[in-house]
Amino acid sequence: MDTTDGPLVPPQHRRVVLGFKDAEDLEAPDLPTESLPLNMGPSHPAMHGTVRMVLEVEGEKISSADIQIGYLHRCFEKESESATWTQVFPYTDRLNYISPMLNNVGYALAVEKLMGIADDIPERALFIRVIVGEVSRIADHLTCLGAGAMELGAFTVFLYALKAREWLFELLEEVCGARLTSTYLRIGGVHFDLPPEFGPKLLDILARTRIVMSDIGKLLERNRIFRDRMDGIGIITKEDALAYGITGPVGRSTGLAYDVRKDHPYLVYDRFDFDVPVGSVGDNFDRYAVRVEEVNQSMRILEQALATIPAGPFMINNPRVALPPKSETYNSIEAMIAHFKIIMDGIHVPPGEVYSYTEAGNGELGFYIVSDGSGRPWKCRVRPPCLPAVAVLTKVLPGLFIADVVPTFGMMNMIGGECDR
Amino acid sequence: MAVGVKVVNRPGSLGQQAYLPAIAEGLGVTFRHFVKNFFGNVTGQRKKTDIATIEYPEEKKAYPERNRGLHRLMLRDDGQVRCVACMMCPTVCPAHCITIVPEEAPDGRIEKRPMIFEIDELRCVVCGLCVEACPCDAIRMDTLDHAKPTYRRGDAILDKEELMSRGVRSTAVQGGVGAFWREQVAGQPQTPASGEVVPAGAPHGPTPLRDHGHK
Amino acid sequence: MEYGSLGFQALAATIKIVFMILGFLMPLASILTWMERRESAMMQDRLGPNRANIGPFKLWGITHFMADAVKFLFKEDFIPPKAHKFLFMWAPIMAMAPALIVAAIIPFGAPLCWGEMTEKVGLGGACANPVNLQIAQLDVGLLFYFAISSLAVYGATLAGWASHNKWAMMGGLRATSQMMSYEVTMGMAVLGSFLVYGSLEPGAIADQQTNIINFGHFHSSWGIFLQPLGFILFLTAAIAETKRTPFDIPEGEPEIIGYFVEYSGLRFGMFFLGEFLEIVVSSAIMITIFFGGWHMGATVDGFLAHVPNIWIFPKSLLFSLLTLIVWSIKVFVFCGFQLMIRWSLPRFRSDQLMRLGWQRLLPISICNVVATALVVLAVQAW
Amino acid sequence: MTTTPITTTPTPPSSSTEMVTVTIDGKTQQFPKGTVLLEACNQMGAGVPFFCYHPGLTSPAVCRQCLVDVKGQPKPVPSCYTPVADKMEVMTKSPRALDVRRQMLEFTLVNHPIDCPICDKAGECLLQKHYFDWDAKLARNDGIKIKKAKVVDIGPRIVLDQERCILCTRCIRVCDEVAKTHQLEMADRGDHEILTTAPGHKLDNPYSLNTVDVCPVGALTSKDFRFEMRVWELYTTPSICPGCATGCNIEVHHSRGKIQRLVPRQNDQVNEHWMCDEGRLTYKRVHAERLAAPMSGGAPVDWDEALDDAGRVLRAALDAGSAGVGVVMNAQSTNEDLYALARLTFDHLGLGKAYLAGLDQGWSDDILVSADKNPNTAGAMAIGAGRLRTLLDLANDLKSGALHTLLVVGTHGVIGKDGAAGALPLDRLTTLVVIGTHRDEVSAAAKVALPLCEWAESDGTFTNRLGMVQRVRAAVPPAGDSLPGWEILSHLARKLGATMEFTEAKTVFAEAKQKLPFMKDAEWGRPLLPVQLRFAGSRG
Repeated sequence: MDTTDGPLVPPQHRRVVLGFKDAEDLEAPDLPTESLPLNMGPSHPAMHGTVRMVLEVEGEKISSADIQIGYLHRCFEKESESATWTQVFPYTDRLNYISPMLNNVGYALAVEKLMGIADDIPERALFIRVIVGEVSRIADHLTCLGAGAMELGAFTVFLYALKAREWLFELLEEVCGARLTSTYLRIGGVHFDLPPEFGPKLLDILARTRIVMSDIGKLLERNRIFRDRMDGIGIITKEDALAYGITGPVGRSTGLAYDVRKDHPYLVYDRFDFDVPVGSVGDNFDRYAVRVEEVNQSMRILEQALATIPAGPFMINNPRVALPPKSETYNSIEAMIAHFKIIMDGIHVPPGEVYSYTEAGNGELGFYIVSDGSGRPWKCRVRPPCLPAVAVLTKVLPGLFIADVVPTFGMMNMIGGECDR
Repeated sequence: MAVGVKVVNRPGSLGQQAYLPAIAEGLGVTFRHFVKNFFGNVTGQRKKTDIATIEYPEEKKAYPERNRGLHRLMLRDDGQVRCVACMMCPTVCPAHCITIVPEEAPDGRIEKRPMIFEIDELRCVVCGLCVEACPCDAIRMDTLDHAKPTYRRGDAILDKEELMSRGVRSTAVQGGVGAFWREQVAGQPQTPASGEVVPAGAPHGPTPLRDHGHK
Repeated sequence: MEYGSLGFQALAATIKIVFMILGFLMPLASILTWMERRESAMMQDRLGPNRANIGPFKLWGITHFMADAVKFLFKEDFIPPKAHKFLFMWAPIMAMAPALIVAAIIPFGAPLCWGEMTEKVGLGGACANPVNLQIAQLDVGLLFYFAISSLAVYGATLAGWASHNKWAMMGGLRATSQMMSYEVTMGMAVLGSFLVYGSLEPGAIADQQTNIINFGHFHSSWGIFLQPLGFILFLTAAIAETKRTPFDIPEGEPEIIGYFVEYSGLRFGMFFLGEFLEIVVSSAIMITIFFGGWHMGATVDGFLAHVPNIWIFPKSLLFSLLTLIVWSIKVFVFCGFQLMIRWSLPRFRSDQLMRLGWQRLLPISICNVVATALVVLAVQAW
Repeated sequence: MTTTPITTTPTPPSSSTEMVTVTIDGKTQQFPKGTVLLEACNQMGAGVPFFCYHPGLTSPAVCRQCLVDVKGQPKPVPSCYTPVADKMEVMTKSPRALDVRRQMLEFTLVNHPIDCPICDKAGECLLQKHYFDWDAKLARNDGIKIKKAKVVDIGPRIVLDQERCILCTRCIRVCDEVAKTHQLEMADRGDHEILTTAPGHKLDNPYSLNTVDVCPVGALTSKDFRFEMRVWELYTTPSICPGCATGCNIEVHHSRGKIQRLVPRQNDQVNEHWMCDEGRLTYKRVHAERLAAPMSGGAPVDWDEALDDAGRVLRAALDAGSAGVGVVMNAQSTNEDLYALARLTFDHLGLGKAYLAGLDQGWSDDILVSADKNPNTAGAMAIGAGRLRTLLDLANDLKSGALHTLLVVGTHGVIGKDGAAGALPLDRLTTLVVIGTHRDEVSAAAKVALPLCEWAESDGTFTNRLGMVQRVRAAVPPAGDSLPGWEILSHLARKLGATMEFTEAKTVFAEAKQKLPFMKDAEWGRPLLPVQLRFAGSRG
């Protein structure tokens, strides 16, 4: 490789694909170019979730990037401080609004850990949480893959992915009553049992989703145009991933085999056979491929979970946590009192603090919760999994083209609701 | 069980370098969909196609049974509102969209009832916590309908009469019936008493008993 | 009116222009705007727009383009305050006009046998007084096409520059470089065909392709078989010229939105329609060079030539109409094919596009020309 | 919160009393001899439940909810009735104690109606609290509950629900021991036992609403508060009752800027656990007929204009002759407002004519109610330091024409309840400037009327009849544009060429504390945010 490229392009961003040199090698290095400040977003087609990128470009090449988040700040953490522990669930739905179930799971586990009732949750509830969580994960990845492809012009892939996502959402609607804003989990279990015929329906949907995934693969995976846009673009090194705290598919694409489900198993993930996909290069294609493979692995988990889900209760048998059955509430003063106490004063969470973390669609979703024993969170801090991935863009983008912002940002899968909270 | 680590595949070949084979493969996929959908659509056999969208106003997807939709207020046997203005729902509502002003009912049997019961459907986040919190089976979201768009914001605030107009008589056995209610609950009819007018599509009977599956 | 007189030619040309623009190009381009959405919908498992109707006549929503037109007409025509007003208004016209102009050289049916309409059909133009169904029979032929269509770049460039918007500017620059680059390949791609057919005139090129494929007289086969590589190159370059996916770099909706980002209403509609006009025209050119124009092989042509005189329609006119229909169907199918490509592929990056154009397509097209030249030389020598 | 006695105070239990050593749940602690075991347990954090026990009342030990195991005793003992003894070993959470308490609770609940949705007590109900804390088991029976009378009107301010009553007799003891009248009784036996009024009586004593406070369930509810609000949604702010010179410590319960009720707050030196019914209704005036916007010449104007006008007319009056300018202070005002007014009147303007207004004298008893219906007469007198004259003097000065200009700060009682309009001939004045809370005759007659915060809307202190300086806290936002008195007076002082650099009530208080001997031991207290009752733990 020649040495004429300027200092703007760090070596790791240069690439050689089957002998063809990258464009920067072909450019005359000495031509003076006036740099142009360019505001990409917050209202821009590729900036899903409203983020603003202040780019300094020379021609089409980015020389510096400043990523400014906060355009979707909705005071989740502050809002939580004036809500009972149960009332926070609807707020968590709106963190990563593609996979609200996973947020529900993360929050519920955090509160249960703080209450020390994690071991009392019935098996069936744990399995249900795994199942709805993995369904949401597939939906999340489908959205990311589809949107990423759409932003590269492959609109058809987007609609195929969304079609499959819709099946999953409709299935979730049958479970919890809403496609997106699920509010399905409760502290101590889940709100409803799985509906009848859930298993066969899910298996049918998984089979159809596999066809969709194969169609998407045929449209993209070997397509030179797509590969050129993804291969070697936006490379994140393993060291950077560690330094920035990047987890999830983005972190795994760098070869970092960290998955909370594997390294710190929660719920019943230690009972399933599945692989954690990792990438080898850390570029956009690895992120794409890791997500595709995770969809497959989630399907494996789902099949195992459906096969082994036990019968039984789906809510904890603790009258100070679970609302009593409606028939009891209507007809006995004891249950009525319990019902009132849980709703007006909130579930009693003993004073203390806890950090609980789960694997959400974008990586490690952490909840740092402090309780002062008053019936509502004293502090409910979220570690948004996509924030580090967005942060690293400042380092990744310089040297790339404006057009590369789109797939790189798309594969980071920033979700404004989660990133800005 | 085993959790493995798998390095993802990066398919690459000479054919890929030449653009055309993969493009042809992709075109094949879209063409297959096109042919299937086109002929299915032309011959009117949409069921056999992959088409995922529907012609909305004429054709509607049925919401699942648990769908959380527009609110309604259930009625007593005498047609009065079942709500006793206990304020559980405004308390639990994370969006503060329910406004209730209670009043003393002239009928000493109920004592308390809502004078004003308003739900601002624009504020509502459709979380369903109000239904869960209702100790009287008074508020429900099982209309299998959604909040209608309005021209003015004020029109999205549903008042008591409107909420009651969607309601049906709840047959849930409730406090005050007293003796041996457990037997009554067990033998409760899941369909309304004959002759009762139930709007088409509206589910009836008591709220599904959330017994958590405990035996 | 006497055949061949100036008045006759003027009248014939006027009728042909009116037919071509109002009877064919505009309706087809308009319908393509609907078809693109419907076809992409079918590819994408959607229903697509099917609701536009005139009273009870719904016709799968085919009147959608009218709804579009009404919408464009009534939308606010916004001109950015700092835009260059004149160029801003001029650019959409510059984008649309070339496509209409180049349609002049396209032969769209068998010639009429003026004076012997009831006796002869214009198969191969073997008449005493043929009236070619081609607006202008120019000797420079396809060079006219290249000359005029390269003007279309001004539309995009001026739009980008006049909008006073960084994104539009980038779009304009991208459009300029892209269209300039691919014109070279485009010209090189058909050079082989010129060698094979020995003519630049589209009508003449089409008339030589009397057979779909004929191994006996291989040179009378469709151009696709004589110049397969040339066709692929031309198709690629033609799509690049129309600035559609995978070559929609100047637009690139999620990246820079494109040179028409500031346009709205009817002006945007002109860009929009211009794009579809370009599809129609480039399809027609491709049909003419590579798919025999209005010819459908000797068998079909011969069969069609047996039309009788029906009522007041002479057989020559009927035959021309039938060939016109054949040609229309071919154009339509090709348009559909281009739409299908657009909805299946992702988009290049600007530098990759340039590399493809200059480093891949141009060398290949030169090789194609050289190889064709050698073969033609060898055949002639033999 | 400060309670600084100047005069006599009840002697607190001195530390010299004999101590006994008690072991409760394994922890040993010393208590003064005679301490009730229940108090001792709960001081140790055992949280022993109780219904019938009330620290301000005698203990009949009827509810059996506070049973604890005492080593050496054959049966669990009611801790509310047992004094601590030396070397006592108490197990509040032994299986037997827990079990008997749970059984007693179950008995209590057997006939309790399923009334939480319509019961005003829900949210601060001891029955709810104890059941949820100590039992939380589902019902074991579904039999017929005994029916009793539901809405029984037993007095002008109280409604009784006999079904909800758990027969703890707290209310009977409140009447007997606090109000010193016997108006409530138990009747019948067994599960048909009910609470009822004594023959020939209504529950109409002036302390009757205390029965609602002490009722552990919703058997007795206040007609005034009935169905107005759910208690768990209320916010609470500690304050002082403005009803009379006693200065009962209260909690202001309010929601969405509106006061819903006043309840007593324990202060053993003033009101113990109680307050009178009359005092509870003083909140009504905060939301009635308020002067919401500054008025100048009878028309609402904005503050700047109103202050300009007020400054101009007062300046003109002062220039015309400051001997004819008078100031009316009010015993309803806080010490801070009075101090600021005194500074302006005496120090800056050097006026000689100051009068003290206030509500008329009323009835009194030797329990809590004082005849002086103003909360801050003592403070006003101390701040006035002998320079204040009476309303009678004011009337005479007006009639004699000695006054041509009057500045009234606080209009309560300026025109007495029975006073005819002619008693105070305000029409003799050329200039009347009023800083007042309500739309009344005085503010209507004013050239410039400036809206003043009511007691529940501003921070400050009241000095009660014992000389205790007690803190009043702003609970609800001011009505309309009204401002605290010290702030209005600061602005007005600036218009009149004087400077009073007061930025918040606390700075007024700090200066007054330095200048005024009676306030020297007073404390301002910590800033408090209102707490919603649902998150404040059940009041019970």
